[in-house]
Amino acid sequence: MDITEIEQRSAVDKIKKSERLDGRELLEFRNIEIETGVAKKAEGSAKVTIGDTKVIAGVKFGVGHPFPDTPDEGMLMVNAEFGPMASPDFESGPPGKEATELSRVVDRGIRESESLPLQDLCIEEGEKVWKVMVDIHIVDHDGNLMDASALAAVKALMEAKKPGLDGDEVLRDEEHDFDLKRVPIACTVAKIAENYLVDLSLVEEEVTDSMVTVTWTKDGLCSLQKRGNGGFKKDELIEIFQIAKEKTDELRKLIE
Amino acid sequence: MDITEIEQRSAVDKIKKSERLDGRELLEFRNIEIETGVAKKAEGSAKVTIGDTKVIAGVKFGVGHPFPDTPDEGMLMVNAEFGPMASPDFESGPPGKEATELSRVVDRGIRESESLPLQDLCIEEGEKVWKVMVDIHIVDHDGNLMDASALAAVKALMEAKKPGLDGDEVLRDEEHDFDLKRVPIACTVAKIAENYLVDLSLVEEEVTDSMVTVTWTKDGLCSLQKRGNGGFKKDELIEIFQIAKEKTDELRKLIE
Amino acid sequence: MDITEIEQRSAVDKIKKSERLDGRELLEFRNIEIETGVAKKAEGSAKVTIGDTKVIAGVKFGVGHPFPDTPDEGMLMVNAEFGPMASPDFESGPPGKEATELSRVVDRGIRESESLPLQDLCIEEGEKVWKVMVDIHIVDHDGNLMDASALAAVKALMEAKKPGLDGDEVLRDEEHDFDLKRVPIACTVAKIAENYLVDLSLVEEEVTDSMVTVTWTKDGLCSLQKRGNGGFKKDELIEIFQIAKEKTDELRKLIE
Amino acid sequence: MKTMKYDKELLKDGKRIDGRGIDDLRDMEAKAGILKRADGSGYFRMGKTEAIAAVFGPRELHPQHKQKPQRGILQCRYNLTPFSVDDRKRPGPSRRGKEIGKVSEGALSSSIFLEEFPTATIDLYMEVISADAGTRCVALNAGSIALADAGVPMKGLISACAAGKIDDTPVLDLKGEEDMGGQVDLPIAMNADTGEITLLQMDGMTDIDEMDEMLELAMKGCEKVAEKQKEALMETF
Amino acid sequence: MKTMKYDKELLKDGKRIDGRGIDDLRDMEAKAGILKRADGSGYFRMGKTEAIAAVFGPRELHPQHKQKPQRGILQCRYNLTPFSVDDRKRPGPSRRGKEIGKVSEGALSSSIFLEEFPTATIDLYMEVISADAGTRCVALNAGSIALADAGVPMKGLISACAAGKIDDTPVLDLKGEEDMGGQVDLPIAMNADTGEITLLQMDGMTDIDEMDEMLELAMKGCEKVAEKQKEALMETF
Amino acid sequence: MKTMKYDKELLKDGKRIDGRGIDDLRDMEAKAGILKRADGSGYFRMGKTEAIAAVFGPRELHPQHKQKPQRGILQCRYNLTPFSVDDRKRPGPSRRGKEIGKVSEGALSSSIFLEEFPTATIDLYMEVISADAGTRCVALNAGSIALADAGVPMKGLISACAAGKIDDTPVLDLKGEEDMGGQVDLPIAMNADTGEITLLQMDGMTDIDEMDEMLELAMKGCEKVAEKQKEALMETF
Repeated sequence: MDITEIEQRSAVDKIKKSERLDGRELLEFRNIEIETGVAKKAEGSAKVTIGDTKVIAGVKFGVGHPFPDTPDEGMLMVNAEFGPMASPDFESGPPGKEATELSRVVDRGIRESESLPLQDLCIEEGEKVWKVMVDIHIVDHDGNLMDASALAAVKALMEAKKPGLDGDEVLRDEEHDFDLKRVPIACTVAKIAENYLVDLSLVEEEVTDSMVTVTWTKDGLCSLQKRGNGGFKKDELIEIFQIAKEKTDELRKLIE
Repeated sequence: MDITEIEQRSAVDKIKKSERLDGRELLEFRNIEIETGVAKKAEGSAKVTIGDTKVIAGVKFGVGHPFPDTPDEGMLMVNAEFGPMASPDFESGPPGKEATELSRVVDRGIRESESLPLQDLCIEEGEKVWKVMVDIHIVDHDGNLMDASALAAVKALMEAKKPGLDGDEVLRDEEHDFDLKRVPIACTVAKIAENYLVDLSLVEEEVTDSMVTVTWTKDGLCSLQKRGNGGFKKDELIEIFQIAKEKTDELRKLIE
Repeated sequence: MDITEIEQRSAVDKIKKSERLDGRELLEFRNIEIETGVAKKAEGSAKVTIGDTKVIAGVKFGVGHPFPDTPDEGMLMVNAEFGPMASPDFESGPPGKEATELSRVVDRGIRESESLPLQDLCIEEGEKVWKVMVDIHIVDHDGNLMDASALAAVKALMEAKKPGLDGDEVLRDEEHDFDLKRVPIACTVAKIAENYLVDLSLVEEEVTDSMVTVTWTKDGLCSLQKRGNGGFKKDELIEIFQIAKEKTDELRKLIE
Repeated sequence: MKTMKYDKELLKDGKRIDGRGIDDLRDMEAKAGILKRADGSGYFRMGKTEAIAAVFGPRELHPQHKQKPQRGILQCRYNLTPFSVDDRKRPGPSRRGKEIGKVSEGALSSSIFLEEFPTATIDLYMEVISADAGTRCVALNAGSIALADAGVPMKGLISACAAGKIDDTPVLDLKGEEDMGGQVDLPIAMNADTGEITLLQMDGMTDIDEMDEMLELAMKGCEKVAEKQKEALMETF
Repeated sequence: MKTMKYDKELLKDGKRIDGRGIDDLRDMEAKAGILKRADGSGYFRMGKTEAIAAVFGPRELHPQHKQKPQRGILQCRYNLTPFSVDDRKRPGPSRRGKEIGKVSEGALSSSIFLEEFPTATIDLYMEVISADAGTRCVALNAGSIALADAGVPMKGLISACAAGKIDDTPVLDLKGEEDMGGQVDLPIAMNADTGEITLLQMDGMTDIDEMDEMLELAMKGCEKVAEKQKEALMETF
Repeated sequence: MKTMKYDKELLKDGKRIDGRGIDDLRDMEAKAGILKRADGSGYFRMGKTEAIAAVFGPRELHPQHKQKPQRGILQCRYNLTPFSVDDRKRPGPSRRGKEIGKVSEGALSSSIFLEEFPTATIDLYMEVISADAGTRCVALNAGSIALADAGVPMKGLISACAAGKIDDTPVLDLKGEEDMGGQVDLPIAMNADTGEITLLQMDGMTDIDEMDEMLELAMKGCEKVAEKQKEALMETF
């Protein structure tokens, strides 16, 4: 199914009238479903559906050496695959620029907000720490992969239980508490035809070059990423941060 | 040299009359030559020639960490390269689907029959074990690479001597006994025009989509792999297992 | 900018008359500039400009395990990247045949002359040694990358200071002496139209298939590499070695 | 089939560790049409093993020199998601995955009227979300649903399941612990309408009579799988 | 932004560890036209961070199926040389480098009249020679000079610099130790003529008021960078 | 040439560890036409070092943009089989292999009438089965036989062998232990009919007079190799 120019024009025409093709308000998300425990071998997992976009995130624990400069901290790794299943435009192979950007933005949202209790993940200082590996698997791509992925990743982490450990052997039937300190939520705000909007569908993403992904915790703004080829004035950015604050507060209620 | 459609048709026409292009019986192998000690640096090696198909297998020993779930067992690794030398259709690069399937079928024939005395290859439980690395190098491809490779691999293992060890240093001028417990032999049986046949030449392989590689030891059937896009009824499969049993008994005499 | 056939013909016509397009003598280098300390994070670095050809070499120290057969010696690694910046003909990606040959010829010039005091780089025999990593980065390619790279690499090594070490931590603000025992210098001599010449420009390189890179130290000849598809008679080679000896003596004065 | 030592009985009084009898399948779940962007999609779960599959095509095959003038081709990708197994799997194709992709093509191609799509490709992507033995069968079952959901003209559904041997006894549909401690693993795929077996792999020591018995078991399993697949497809109409 | 513990004060009496005030940039150096083979080239240094950039094109884009009929594209490669960092960096693209390449395309594309080059590519290669914080900004500054030096028709120069927060205070242009011990890193790129911000990334905990303050600082920094870039370009005429 | 310490004399009373004199080659074996599928093939053994080679072509060169309108090209692949060395070599191209591929192209191209095959490629694949010093020379000798066996029009056979220096004495054709403990390694390839040297590499410390002496030795070696190659080619007619 190809997104035609006609669809693109209709989308822009609607937005000019502060309307959207699917009848939503400009600052309204599509229907959101969040399901947990979807990957039975993962220590935590979540499937997030936003409209027709579907993303699964799974958390696995492993054991590794700490980084030399943080000998008493566990490690976080976030990876995203844009598998060929999710879109006729995706190809098999190592992550491209899009998938790399997505995983790094999700990673920073979690890392910079200090959500993950990295010190609790130390097993033996300088020798052995837990590695928390979050894999994001895009299943169906109908726009706004970024917000869906960030939501799935943090929900999977919230659900995760830390396994036990016997020497070097990971005991996956044990479940130890593992609580996030904060809940970072991403909201991408775009500007099209002088209007701000959130949760862009695929066709809406095709017609904008100006988006900012804003990640908020309850305690503050923790990460920003302007995306696409456009630009913003400072005042526009401030307005975008404010919009994202409100929307992430709404999204937070869905997972807390 | 390209295999033309004319050749393919002649091959099928012959088989319909229970004959073959090169005058063989349907269940007859081409001439087989087995030469050992061909790779002077390998701990064991064998060159198998079946008709114009030529395959060299070499065994190297190395030292490594055991797998956590089998701390007292050595390791087996089988790898096959379809190097560009063997056929104008082969390209340089990492193993494709064909080479991967071949190496995995040969691997399983050896592994599942428990031919390799893995426990004898433990040096220090949980710490250090011998790795037995079998590399199969296709030299000339005129059909039936699978049976030729399985034969070369097992013969190379039968010839192999285990080196000595001083600390971490492998002493390759020492030769210690290393005996296989069983001798798995593969035979690929195909069905073309309602006839079963073995040891397909390249042109015969081009005209069938229905083959089963059957691996027998004296003590039983140890591995199966249906290959190609066709299918078989259960009774056909039973007949194929029986044919393979007889042919592998013949082949076994050549190498024991 | 493409090197046209006309330019190539003019170059050959000139050389036939023992002249060169840029007015140089046949055995004369273009203007050479050598700048050190150009990469502030490197333990030693040098930028070499020969005509319009520009090459940067940087030296980094790291800590690693020694090779089993040389437990009391540090390790040398030379790597070259023909980044896409230096020429419209270079592409991103792993080093091709040209870059691989260049790095290996530079490596051998340093290694075979025993210029690097590898024994001084042992930290703990059999356990821990310094790795000296020389990276050559081609910035602008106007011919004779080989001689420029060899010069930049050896100059960067001459400038390098060995860092300190505290346990496994490298102390990069400490500077310990690290002196080369010899100074290997490469000179590539080509034969075009019965004339020998050195320091070929890009267009001159396009019209010859017969070059030898000769590496001399004060104490003798340490490395040779015939390059390109042509050939030489023995007497020609002897003459080439002699020419290279004289030119490398000149080049050595620039860096010692 | 790993050669693991198993220290508990897998079979006791004809019952298996999860209470199943010798010829019982695990509980199954099947869905069709679960994705929007794909031309067809399917989901299959067998116990704790589950997979989703998506079909794209028939579409143009690149690079062109791989195109076949007389018929289309089916290309299968089988992949374990990193979180589908105990120790995180590194993304990217494994040797095992490559082989399963190939035997999946062998299992499914003969059931598709490929001659109707000269030069084209049908691409089937199978992703295992959770792996507790039988992944290739579960993936194939999802894949076959996806092909039908995409409206690809087919001679019949392909249904897959494994038989095996535990404690010297042939049984149907091994789950995780049974697979680890088992003696034989025999995954097959079958066109349940014709009884034609299109995937057959076997690891472990056995003989012809036992094979006959295990094949019988597996074929009956495939028939039950086929019913479940058809139910799922009916629901989408 | 790494979460490093820092054990020394980064700010004392309004002065930073290198003596700079809160809104001072490090010393800068800029050059244009430094390479022969490239169609345009630039150099930029900010303190101990330095980068060179080369532009090739507009030229034909391969493979053809990536060509856009209506406009050209800008492709950016950002690379750290192996010796530009403390521990040697392995050659080849890193995840971080890929992301910076992408945001660089986002930062520069809107300033180029790409519609003048349908189907073509402009390739910008940025190499960091020495990395002491602010590498993406310094690379972009060199890159923007290179584009102008290549004669690519542009709507304006893009200039980049970072603000940040150290010891709870917004400051301009973090250097290495400040970056390691800092609380917020906010690199931006801006068209200094229009005030349009075309690159914006931020890591660390902050709020909207502080963002406003840091953006102000960074925008003023970009204006100073723009002057330096223009000086360098003037010198080549 | 590795800088190994050697603790035994390599030369005693003019005799080497295997009894050879200073200018003796190891025993040689050569064959032509050993493979069916290749257009030409060859085998060469020198002591315990042996290689096989296969030629395909002239055939169309892909990708097209690498084609040269005026002449064909020769592409050489040099590969050590994993079991050809003491510690198993991981499959796939090594840096060393890439370089030897390149110098092999340099050694052989000038002996082929490449201008007869505009736009085409001749592909030469050389596989070392057993490596005991001198692998590039042995591979080239097999490769040259394969080219002739394929009927590629040539100006002459290329023959290769190495000279070296052990215990301060120039000698011909180093074997394994001599190579490890030696002071200089000088592999060359030569057109034995014209005396033109088309491959020349040297590692180790030497001077011009010694080079002269070693080149003389190696050239005589090449002449003997050439005889062996020609015998093998005669046998196939």
